[in-house]
Amino acid sequence: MINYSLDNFANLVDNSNNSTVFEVVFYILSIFITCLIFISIFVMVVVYIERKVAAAFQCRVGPNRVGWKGILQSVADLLKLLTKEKITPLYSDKFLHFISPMLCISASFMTLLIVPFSPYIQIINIDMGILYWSAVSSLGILGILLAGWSSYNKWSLISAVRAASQLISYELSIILSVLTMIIFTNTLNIQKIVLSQLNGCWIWRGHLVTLIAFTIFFIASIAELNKIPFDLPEGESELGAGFHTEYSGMQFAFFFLAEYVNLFITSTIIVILFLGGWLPWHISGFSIFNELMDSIPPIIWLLLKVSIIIFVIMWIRWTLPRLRIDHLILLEWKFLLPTSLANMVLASFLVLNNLYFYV
Amino acid sequence: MTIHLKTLNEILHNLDEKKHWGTKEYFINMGPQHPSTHGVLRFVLKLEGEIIKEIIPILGYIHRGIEKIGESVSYRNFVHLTDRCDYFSSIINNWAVSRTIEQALNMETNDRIETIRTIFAEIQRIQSHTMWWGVFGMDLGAFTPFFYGFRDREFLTSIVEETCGSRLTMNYIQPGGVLYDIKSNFIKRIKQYIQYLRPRIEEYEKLISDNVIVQKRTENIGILPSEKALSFGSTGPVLRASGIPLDLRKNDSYGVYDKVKFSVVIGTKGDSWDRYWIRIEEMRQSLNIIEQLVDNIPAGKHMVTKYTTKIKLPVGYHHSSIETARGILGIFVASDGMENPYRIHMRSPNYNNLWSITDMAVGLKISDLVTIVSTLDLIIPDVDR
Amino acid sequence: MKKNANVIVAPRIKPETAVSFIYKAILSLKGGLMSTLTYFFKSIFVSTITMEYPENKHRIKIANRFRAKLVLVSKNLSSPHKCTGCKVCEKTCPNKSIYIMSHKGISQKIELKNFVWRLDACTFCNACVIACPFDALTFKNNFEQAVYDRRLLIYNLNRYIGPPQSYFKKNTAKENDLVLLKPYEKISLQEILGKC
Amino acid sequence: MIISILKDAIASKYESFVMQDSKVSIDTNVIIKLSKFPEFMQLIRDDKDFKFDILLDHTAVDYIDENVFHLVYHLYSSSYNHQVIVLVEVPRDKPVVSTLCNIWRIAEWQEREVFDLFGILYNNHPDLRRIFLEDDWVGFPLRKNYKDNFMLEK
Repeated sequence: MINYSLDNFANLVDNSNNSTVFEVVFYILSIFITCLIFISIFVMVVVYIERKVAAAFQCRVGPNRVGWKGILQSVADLLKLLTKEKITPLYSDKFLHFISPMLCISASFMTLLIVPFSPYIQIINIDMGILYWSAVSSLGILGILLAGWSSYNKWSLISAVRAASQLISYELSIILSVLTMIIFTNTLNIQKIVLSQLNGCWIWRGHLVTLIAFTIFFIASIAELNKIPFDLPEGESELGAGFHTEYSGMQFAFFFLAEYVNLFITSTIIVILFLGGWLPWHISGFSIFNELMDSIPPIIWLLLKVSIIIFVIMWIRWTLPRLRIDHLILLEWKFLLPTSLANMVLASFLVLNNLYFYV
Repeated sequence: MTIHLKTLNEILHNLDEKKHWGTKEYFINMGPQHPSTHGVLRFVLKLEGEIIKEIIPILGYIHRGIEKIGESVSYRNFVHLTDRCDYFSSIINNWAVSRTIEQALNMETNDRIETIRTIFAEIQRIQSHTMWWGVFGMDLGAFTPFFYGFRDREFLTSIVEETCGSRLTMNYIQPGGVLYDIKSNFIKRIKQYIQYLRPRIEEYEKLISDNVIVQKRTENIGILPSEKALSFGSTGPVLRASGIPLDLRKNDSYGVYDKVKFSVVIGTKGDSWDRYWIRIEEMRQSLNIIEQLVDNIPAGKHMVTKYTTKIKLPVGYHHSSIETARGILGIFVASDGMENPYRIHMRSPNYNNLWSITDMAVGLKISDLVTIVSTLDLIIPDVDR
Repeated sequence: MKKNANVIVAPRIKPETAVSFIYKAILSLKGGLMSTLTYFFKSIFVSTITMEYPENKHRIKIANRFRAKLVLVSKNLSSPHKCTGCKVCEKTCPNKSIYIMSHKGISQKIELKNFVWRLDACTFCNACVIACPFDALTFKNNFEQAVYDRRLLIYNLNRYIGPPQSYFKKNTAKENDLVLLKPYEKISLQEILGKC
Repeated sequence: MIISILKDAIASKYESFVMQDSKVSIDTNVIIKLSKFPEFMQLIRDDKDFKFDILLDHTAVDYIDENVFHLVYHLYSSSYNHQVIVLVEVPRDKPVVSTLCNIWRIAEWQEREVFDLFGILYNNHPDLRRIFLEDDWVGFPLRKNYKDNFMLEK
């Protein structure tokens, strides 16, 4: 068994008591630029894959004109969005209209800070990482609400109100199922949550309780991401394009970017809480197999698990129809919330009596 | 005598402006460029939050004056104009005009012509319903059914193209016959298609009908009781969903519909679910009809008159109606004995089905309005003509 | 008629208890997800249903009867066409997209001078082809007729006279444009007969 | 065929309503006197022998030489599956009839269409507006003497 240490490079900040201002600024800038590059590459790849996956579900070919098999399609799209004119509606609230895409994108960028790609690659390892994630990710709602409010478009306004009611209610079940998992892991630190699963993922070890928590978390996170079947704020056949109807060019791209960054981060959190994060897959007893698995770098493991989650989200997205707004609220308040509360009680009962698997 | 000629503006400024506190009703434009009004139909909705208080349909964005054009073209040439009305059942529209003319002239066609016409009318019904199924899925937010529906329509379109020479506006059924005889491999291909579509319909059921989200969104949404449906002049699947088995294929039995076995599908409650399920079942019934007919198409000519013969209807009123994929299409001709109709009028099923929405959708949400519009299956060029 | 009308009644959704509803919901969602997944693997490993248009130009199958371009049928290889200029098609055309100019020829018979066909007004209703008493007209199925100027859609079927003079006055014709304007090939009877 | 039998049946039952002499010579339909028109429609809908419960169609024909409009009402019975065309003659200079909105709801919009294209006015109609054309359109296109600048000559 490998002992993973928690000395990641982010700890440099804590050690640099005698570093100059220049060094700190350089450090922050380098983090920002790395994040930006990672995100833009990641989003381009995911958008390409999503379009290909959607095409496969619909018996189509998908993008295949720009580059080999269309792999440069996302680059072309990005260039198009960059060069497009920024249009502000005449009677809109100019300041809020300008600021709301930024709010969305910055909220999702800030959550990127705590994502552990491997034991050594993490920007900041704060002790209450998971709490930080849930606090910051819900800031994005503000951006959506303001975008709909400031657009001077009634459809956008309906969309914004829908978004607010949907996101705020589904935030509850997300936090409750995170709390359920914290009862098991006994820590808020994300690296420690991962390391607590060295002997097996929580989804196996926690009986039915973690399975229920996983399902609730999964459903609620699809709702948080505004994907079908919970894409009411964007509801194409009802509201046109929803809160980003009146946005074009880079401002629209910000919303788009934020959506995909959120997709990545939420699936990462699912992987970390339930599927063992960057830990390799082991079968007890097969030492050769386990060594082989250990030789694959942790970042590959994480991205692999995340991509499976993202594929399932896409699969659901391209199959199911949309819920109605009252069914959506009903599902949360009458079904998911009571279940997750009961689940939490059950989890604490399990943990107090040490009833989960140790392997 | 009291006649008030209002304008739309007067209606829109009729809001209760005194209310300052609390929630306020507001008007919103749904359309003409809205993804789920299926064309250039415009609804002005009076909303309270998301709940519809009043709904005012506004038409005329694609009004081409086909009835006025019809007064200046010959009877034969009017046939191809009907292609442009309800473009998803264009062959059935052609048949309606041809039937009116043949009735007025007491022209007798042979069995081959009638059989071919019936087969193609049923093909059009399947085309229309598969397409509708895809669009219904899209309106509810599932994108994938749209492509499946289009795929199944496309296979049939290529079969039709081989015989009719066109994909959408066929101009196939003519007064006194059909434009071409059927292609030699038509029977083989249509049999293949029947084999192909049967499992696909099961798949449709799996993907959409069995889906719990769809069931929740269609059940008890947009209820149209039978008395209201009759009063609103709805026909076709919309009326049948309310429990009235009015199907001109049975009741009037034109073509060779009296020689084939098929069932009329009716609903019980008249909600969106009934309207949905009726169309799914009608696809199966249409397949049955085609299957019974395609093996024994009698021999004969495909056109009993010369195409170039000028048509002059006797003086008087001539009328006939036909069951399209969406309801009863009536053609009314007032003739003065000349080559052109003195007045020609189309009783379009979509125009008459549309208006029940002003009663059905009140008190429901925008999402429900989308469902209802989708289950009414409106073709806007046919509404406006 | 109404007596033997057998009727199928649409089924209603059965009312469910909460537990059986959840069970049914999960089953139904699973059914839908599985049916799309089969298509996912089918289109990855077997084939998709869509075609890539300009690449499949040579393989694409268009029905022989497909109506796209009106042409005059030639009698034999030497003579240009069978049209006698009788104007039946012009009268039959519902949109007045055919305009025929005829004149008296050398043998004192009426001959066709110009057969003008306006593709921009044509609805491909096939009335002219059926009405023609000499079988001089037919529709070819080459559907790729997009041009950059609407005026180029006015064809002269019996002999190519080029676009109207005003086209050249307004646009300084480039080399590429002139390639687009070159006369299309004459159609022999054999070619058409071979296709039918 | 059904129409002609029905016509005789209706004509014998509602003798006082049916007008046999018309300015336009049409022989296959029931022509109703204008003064008794809405009552007749109500009666024929509720009559147990006929039960015309659907107003399938309503349109008009402009006979400019005879100076009349013919209003055409197409009735259908869903229980007996028979249909009849009822004609109402309206003078061209004063084209006013009463509405059928209270009897069939669909009449409201079918009458709006006829108003839009023929300029026939309906008494007590709840919402008489143009339906296809703009509110400020001049003239009624399906009248035979209608002319505007965009019309092509035949």
